[in-house]
Amino acid sequence: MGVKVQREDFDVASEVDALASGRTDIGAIVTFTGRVRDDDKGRPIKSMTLEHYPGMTEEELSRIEADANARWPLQASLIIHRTGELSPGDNIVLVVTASAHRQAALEAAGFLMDYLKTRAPFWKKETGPAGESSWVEARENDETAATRWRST
Amino acid sequence: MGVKVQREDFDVASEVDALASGRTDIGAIVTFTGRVRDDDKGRPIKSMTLEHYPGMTEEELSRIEADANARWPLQASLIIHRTGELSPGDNIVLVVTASAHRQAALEAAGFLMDYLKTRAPFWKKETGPAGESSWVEARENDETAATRWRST
Amino acid sequence: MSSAHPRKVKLLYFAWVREKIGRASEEVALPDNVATVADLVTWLKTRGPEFGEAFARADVVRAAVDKTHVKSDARIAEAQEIAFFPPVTGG
Amino acid sequence: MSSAHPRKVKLLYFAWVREKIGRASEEVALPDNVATVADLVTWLKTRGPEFGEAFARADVVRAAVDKTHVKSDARIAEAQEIAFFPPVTGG
Repeated sequence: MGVKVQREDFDVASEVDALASGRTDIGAIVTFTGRVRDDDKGRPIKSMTLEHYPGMTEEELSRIEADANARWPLQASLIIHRTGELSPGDNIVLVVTASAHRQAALEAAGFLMDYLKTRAPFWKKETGPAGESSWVEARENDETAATRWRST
Repeated sequence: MGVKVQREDFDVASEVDALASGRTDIGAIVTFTGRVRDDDKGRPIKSMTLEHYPGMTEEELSRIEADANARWPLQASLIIHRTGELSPGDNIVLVVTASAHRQAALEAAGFLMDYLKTRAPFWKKETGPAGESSWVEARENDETAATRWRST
Repeated sequence: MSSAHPRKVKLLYFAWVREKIGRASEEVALPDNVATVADLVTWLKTRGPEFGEAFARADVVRAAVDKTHVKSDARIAEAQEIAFFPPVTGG
Repeated sequence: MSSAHPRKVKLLYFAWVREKIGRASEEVALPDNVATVADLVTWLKTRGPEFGEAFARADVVRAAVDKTHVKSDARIAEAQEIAFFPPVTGG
């Protein structure tokens, strides 16, 4: 289990190795990598800046991760979220879940992403090719996605 | 899109790089890695042998992959399944999905695994520490998991 | 159809079906009265006790005709290759 | 509670809330009649037009008390740090 908030890029392979290498009790490993796209609903994106709430971010990510570990039998889990200025193609977020069985790993990864999108204090600002920038609006979809875990 | 059936191990990082590197239209990449565990419901496992149906395996995996691509807008997808004798901790299967949005990538990865588990012609034989071996029985759960995609 | 031109078909067996039958594949000439996969199983069981054992739980054994999953009422028609195997357990 | 001991609290602003208010943080002495987060917003809006603009859509702005998400009826009590921000958009 672990949570990291960092400006630097991450390497998915070495993160997975660090938590699963040499272990023979893990049957399923899921990684979710979120990346900056070059457009947002048709609007071209030159760069994206991620602001966050230092201190609360780490606490909230730890709460979300603990929540996932309480709901599913996970052998390992990891959340890494980047901050600062990023370009299209750059990594933003990594979620890794490992379990004995595939459904736990897949569901926990979906849960972590849904909760991360609706509870972790990050804000994205997009800058277009002419330098104009705007804050990304929260998607209704993300709230809906997160609510599906409440009744389970 | 791609399907590989091979004895050799795979490297998740280089497979993901091959399909996503340099692309700025991908917002979400999901990898699912299935590995050999050292026990199956309390029975210790020394090795696992994967038999398959050459020819049909590739066709079926391609059908499953085409099915996922028809259901979700995927920018890229990949299935690699190993055959032959494997040891605990070894990789068995890799599924990679890439999409503009996270839900498509996550759902498609779950779908691919569910269908792979119930349709791809692979059979696992487990060998215990004393050399005794037995064919793994299909899990009722896997059939149930696959049926959930039929109504959607 | 005339039995002067018996249909030849390749049979493949996998996993414990292969082990019980004792071979991985064979080519057989199908009798005229074998129209469906279920007919084929019925006929195979007359060929020896190893088939009786392999198909003892006939509802468990799955079939593919020309590399496509089928149910037991599927017609064989001009199939080249028919495979029998337990429920799959890959992934 | 006596106003001889005004409660000091650190306020933090993020994203467009920060931009509209024109600063990232400040320390304020809370009036006695500020009991909840909603009370705090009402009071902040009396401090200048920048707060009026930041909280124009008060139902959109979210709050955290001591690094925990809260609703606007949450009591402030002995909070050290209260943050205001738009709905989060990470991930």
